[in-house]
Amino acid sequence: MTAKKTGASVDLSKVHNDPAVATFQIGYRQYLNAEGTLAADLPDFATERDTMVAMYRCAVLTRTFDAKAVALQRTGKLGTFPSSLGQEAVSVAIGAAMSAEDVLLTTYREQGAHFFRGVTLKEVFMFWGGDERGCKTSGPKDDFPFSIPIASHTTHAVGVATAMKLRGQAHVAVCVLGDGATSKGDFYEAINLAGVWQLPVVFVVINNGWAISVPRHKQSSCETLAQKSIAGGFEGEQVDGNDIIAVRTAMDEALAQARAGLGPSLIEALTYRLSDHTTADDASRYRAEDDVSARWKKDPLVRLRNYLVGQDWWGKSDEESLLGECKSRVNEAADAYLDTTPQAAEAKFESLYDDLPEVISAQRQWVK
Amino acid sequence: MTAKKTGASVDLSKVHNDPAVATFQIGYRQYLNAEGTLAADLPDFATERDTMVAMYRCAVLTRTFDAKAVALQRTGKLGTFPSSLGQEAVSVAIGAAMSAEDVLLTTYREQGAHFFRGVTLKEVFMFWGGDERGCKTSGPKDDFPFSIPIASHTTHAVGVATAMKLRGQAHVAVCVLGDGATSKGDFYEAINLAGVWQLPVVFVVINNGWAISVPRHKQSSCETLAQKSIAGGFEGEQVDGNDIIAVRTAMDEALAQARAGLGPSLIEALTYRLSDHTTADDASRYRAEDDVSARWKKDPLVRLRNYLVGQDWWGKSDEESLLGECKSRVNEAADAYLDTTPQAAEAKFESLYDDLPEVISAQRQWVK
Amino acid sequence: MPEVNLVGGVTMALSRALEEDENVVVLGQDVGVNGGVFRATDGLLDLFGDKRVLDTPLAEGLISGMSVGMAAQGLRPVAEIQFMGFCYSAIDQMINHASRLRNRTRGRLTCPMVMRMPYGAGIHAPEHHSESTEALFAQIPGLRVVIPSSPGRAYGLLLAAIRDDDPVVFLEPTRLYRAYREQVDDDGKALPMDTCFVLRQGTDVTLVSWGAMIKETLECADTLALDGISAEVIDVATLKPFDAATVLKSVEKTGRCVIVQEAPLSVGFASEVAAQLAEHGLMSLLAPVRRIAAPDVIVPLAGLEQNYIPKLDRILEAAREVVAFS
Amino acid sequence: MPEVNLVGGVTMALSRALEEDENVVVLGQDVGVNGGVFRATDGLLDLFGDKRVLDTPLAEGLISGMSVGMAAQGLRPVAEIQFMGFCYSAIDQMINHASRLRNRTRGRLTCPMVMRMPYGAGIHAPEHHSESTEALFAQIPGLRVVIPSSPGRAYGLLLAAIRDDDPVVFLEPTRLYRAYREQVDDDGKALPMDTCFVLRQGTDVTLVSWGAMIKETLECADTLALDGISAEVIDVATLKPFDAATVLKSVEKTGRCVIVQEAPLSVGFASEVAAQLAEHGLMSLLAPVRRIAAPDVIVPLAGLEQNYIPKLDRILEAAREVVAFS
Ligand SMILES: Cc1ncc(C[n+]2csc(CCOP(=O)(O)OP(=O)(O)O)c2C)c(N)n1
Ligand SMILES: Cc1ncc(C[n+]2csc(CCOP(=O)(O)OP(=O)(O)O)c2C)c(N)n1
Ligand SMILES: [Mg+2]
Ligand SMILES: [Mg+2]
Repeated sequence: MTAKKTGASVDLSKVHNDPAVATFQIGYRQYLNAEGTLAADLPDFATERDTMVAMYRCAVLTRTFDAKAVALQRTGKLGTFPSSLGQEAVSVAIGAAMSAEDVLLTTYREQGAHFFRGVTLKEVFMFWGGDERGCKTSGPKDDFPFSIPIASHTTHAVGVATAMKLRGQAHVAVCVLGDGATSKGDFYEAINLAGVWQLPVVFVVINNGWAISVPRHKQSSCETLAQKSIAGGFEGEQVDGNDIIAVRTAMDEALAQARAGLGPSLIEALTYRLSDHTTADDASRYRAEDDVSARWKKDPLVRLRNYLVGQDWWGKSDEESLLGECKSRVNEAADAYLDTTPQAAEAKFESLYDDLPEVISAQRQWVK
Repeated sequence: MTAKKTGASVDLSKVHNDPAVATFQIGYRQYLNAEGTLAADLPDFATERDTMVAMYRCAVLTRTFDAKAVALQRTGKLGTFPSSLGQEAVSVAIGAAMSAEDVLLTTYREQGAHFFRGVTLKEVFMFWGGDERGCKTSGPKDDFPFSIPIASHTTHAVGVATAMKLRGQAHVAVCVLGDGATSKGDFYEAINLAGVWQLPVVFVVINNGWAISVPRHKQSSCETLAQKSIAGGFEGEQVDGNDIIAVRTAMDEALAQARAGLGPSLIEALTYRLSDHTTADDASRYRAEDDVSARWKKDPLVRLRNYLVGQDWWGKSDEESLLGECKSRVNEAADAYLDTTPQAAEAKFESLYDDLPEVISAQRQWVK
Repeated sequence: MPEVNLVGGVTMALSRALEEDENVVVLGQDVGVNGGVFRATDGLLDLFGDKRVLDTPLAEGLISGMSVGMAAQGLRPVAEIQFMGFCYSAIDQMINHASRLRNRTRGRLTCPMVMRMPYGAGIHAPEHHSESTEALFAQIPGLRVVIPSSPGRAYGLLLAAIRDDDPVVFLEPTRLYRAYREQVDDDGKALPMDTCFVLRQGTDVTLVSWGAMIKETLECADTLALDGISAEVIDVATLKPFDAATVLKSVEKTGRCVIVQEAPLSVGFASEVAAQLAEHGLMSLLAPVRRIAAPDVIVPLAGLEQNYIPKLDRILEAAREVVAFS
Repeated sequence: MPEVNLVGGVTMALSRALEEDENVVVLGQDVGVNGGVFRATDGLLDLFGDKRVLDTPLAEGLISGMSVGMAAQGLRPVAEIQFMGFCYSAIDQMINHASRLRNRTRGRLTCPMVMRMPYGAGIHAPEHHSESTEALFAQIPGLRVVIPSSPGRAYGLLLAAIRDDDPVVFLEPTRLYRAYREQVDDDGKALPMDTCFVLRQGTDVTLVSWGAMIKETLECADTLALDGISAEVIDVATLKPFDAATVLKSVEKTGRCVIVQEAPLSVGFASEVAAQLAEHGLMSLLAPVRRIAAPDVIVPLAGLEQNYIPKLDRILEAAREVVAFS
């Protein structure tokens, strides 16, 4: 099905007695562009070494984890795994901007954000290794587990935000979804409620260009995904998702707005999925290698490292020791995961109900 | 839950390096205002007596039917009925603008559009009287029956439009829904597809101010419902839904655009539900009588009649004979409906499958 | 003691729950100033205010999904879906999230929510307003499915559902909403959600039903009594988890069983009851089990609905047949 | 004759249907250039072009709803849902519209659509990728529900489903997709959708199953044969409408029945099979009916799924028990 306009000539000049009962515009935010030069004045946090280095460290950790997870899957030691290669900046910036009392709700690709919030590497390995205990995470206790059914967590987010608002708490629900997820009705039902109840919620659409094999332009004809927020009655903006400063600033502002009772925001972060969709996917079936290599030039980690180096905060030895540290942390976690005693067969009956009905408990013998 | 922004002071000035990667505006269209004066130059069809009178006749017929249906329900001779009192202009204009080959998909309140397209009064009585034969209508054969589950017909509409486009037909699917329906995910999934496949479909949101007891402003914080189209990547506009000329012009243009292969449109028609939600509802529980009486001043029928009279196309005797004619047509249809032999109990087994499975057919004896 | 009908029992339980636990929140379409389309939430907004009684936009998927979010935060959302015919867009959340939030997080997050909805035919309502698809939910692990069939059980079971720490689908038979009144003490006492209720003791035949069909089932027992046939009547009440033991015990005594359901025959809950008998009660059975259900057709519009709902005489005939069987 | 596996049988049927009827249109997520996540539509875009094979946006409710619209226009949409765990947002359209479009318009509009989806556990996939909720659909009047369990039946039944003038839910057992190959003639012959398939004749016990569990069921029959026990194996194949007669006839002969299902026990399709026996086969039964099913728990993540799927030894034990029963 082609989306091209095929029409012949037809007079479409419209009478608009009032040409603008409502007007909207979508902005774009970038500080560090792909060339590493500054596109705008920097926010305060970007001048703080610790803040910036902490994010970089987590981004590198995420990438290291990622490579290990893919390797484990290839050798049959992990289930299907969704790599976040190339998207680390946006994920980490989200995690870094949030407070512990905020609640994070994501799809499956946001390892970076969860790591920053204290979820352990081992837990994430366990989840993708097929063990529910991986979702009993060490991060903030109310964060939601990875949500696999696309966009279904968006309504949870507004439910969480409703609870926060009813209690008068200055906490925020942060809901992270993909470009593909913006096609699903749940997302719109959620943003519409967020708007009408002025809920403390931030939606971050990570536009990585693909939903499995479907490219962004076949998912929607919208010029931007940020403009989806207009259907919810609130503002959206686009940011360079490979520019960690842009994402973090946008998050900081959105969180402040929500905490102040001034309602929801939507941030579209433009990035690129450098990997296959998951280890079960073969992206070469549907996208050209050239497109991908061009995107490597915008690698968010390189851009951030260059910035750190430019500020004289980071050198070769820092880099080497970080890589070594990440590698050993990841390897240790992988070993710990592989060494974990598998769940007992009966674990299926645990945590099913607060009070397991007798008739179900009697079925334990079937799995002995 | 209050939607008021409750925040204290917080600096929300945002850095927008590019303040406008996308801009949008929503226009408003009106020709005949409530005072009956012209707000803009008239389109051609408005200068054609026959066109205008035909719409007026159908609008009056619809209102006459409406009153009878409510009366029948009150005396136990009809099931729950949703009156379209005060919304006749938009409904009739939709029906009048379409060609026979176009396909109409509506919720339950669009009697006017269906009447204009040839559905009989008796058929609509039958449907609300609880008889499926009322959906085997005499109108264009591909029109959909009234759809009760809110917004669920919006995806049918894009399916119909997909079929038209795949076949290269210059036909259009017209999907009519309410303000409440814009909160449901189906609607957005449909408009998103319409945009990305540039489908020949027109969405008309009849904003009558209420979804049962929920007022428009509690349904969404959007300034307009027309702007919902921005999430689908195409244009929307607001029209005065009590101005039949405005609705009809907007429809004409939207249909022409779709026929020309130039994609979908969304029209928000502003009107008001003068009646209860249905005969099962008591609107006095949730809205003030004053609000309603103020709205009577904008009655679309009066406005249209004044216009006809002003053009010297219509006089007292025309009005009297029309009222008489409508009354007798409606009464005849009501009698025919009341006289219809009820469906046989076994009708439940008819039209269930093309080829009724033997095991189900055997259950006929249960309803003997 | 107040005399209430079934919908009154629901309102009384909601009011009590809102009062006793500040985490209870009622939400749904038109539940506020309008008091719900069946008036089940009538007066609650006035009593408890708009932070406890929330009118939502028109979106069932949202209502169920946001309830999951609220519940994970420790609230106890009691969501109303206006009619069962509109619950299908809420099913994704019930199956994929509500039912499994506790399990997939090994108890870190829980989902104490109730999804209430009117169900069943017989009130001359429009299309899609007469569904009985309780079996959809009764097969989902992690949920509880509860159906009251009297004002008192509406009160006691709804209190139990709201206090329960897991998600409960609570189906209210519209046909019984205003069918009759009975005295119900607003004593805050919940009824158990893991047991069938034996409404009448009997020795000759076991009649099993739930929801609105309890009426015809009781009438059947009355009529049989005139012939000297003693029928035991069991209201399943909680379909998930199903207390099959009570049914099996009864059939041990009677040897005969008729199951009455309003839903179409195939793959309904009656099939589960019959299956339990085929599996665990075979040696007790002195006659074939009979399921009396609607035919496997679309619920008709109002014109034919009375004839769609299983009629007393079909139940009677089946009961007489199994009693006569030898 | 080509040797194909089950997914190959699906592809072959799709290709044949697209070729023989220009109204057939394949749609879904990633069905185009990617050929579907399981490659069921591999190559079809190249063969038939982008007006016959449509990649849709990511929205299952849309996919089912637009299929209704397309079908009402005389097309024959064959929609793919990527995994059964994602079909729940498509259920509203299947229940409220697809199943009843013909009925509510007294035949004016019809809905010849197929909704295909992979289902079942055992492929080590992530959460929500291992569902067996066939009973959800099998209870809905107006639908047909079909499950092939071999490459040949995938081919023949899918052709029948696409040619049928009513909506069909077509469930493909992922565990069998690439389990083995067999020769399937691409002769365009459809198989009947109103009958069970007797895969093996036997006299001592009737084993009833469908979908992926057919494998273990056949293995059970093989193993029993070593002990001299002759098992009849029935593949239900079409769950709606259910050809109970074939099962009843078999049990008339064997007097004993074990039903094997992958889904959790309660209110699954096995309950319907057992109920039919309790109602119409009681006099034939020489032993209690046994249902072998998964427990009533959430499908576990991959770590425990092998142990969740009913194991051969449970089936064997049940079969031996009923055969020994006297
Ligand atoms: C409701 C639903 N439908 C289909 C799928 C299968 N699926 C998994 S990921 C995916 C694409 C998601 O794309 P996007 O939202 O852009 O996220 P990304 O994978 O790019 O991070 C699909 C279709 C799913 N998980 N959930
Ligand atoms: C999915 C769904 N949920 C709930 C209902 C019950 N209901 C019937 S009409 C209505 C309000 C619809 O409002 P709107 O879309 O504005 O249309 P209007 O009635 O004003 O014409 C509701 C909630 C329904 N029919 N469908
Ligand atoms: Mg993406
Ligand atoms: Mg409205």
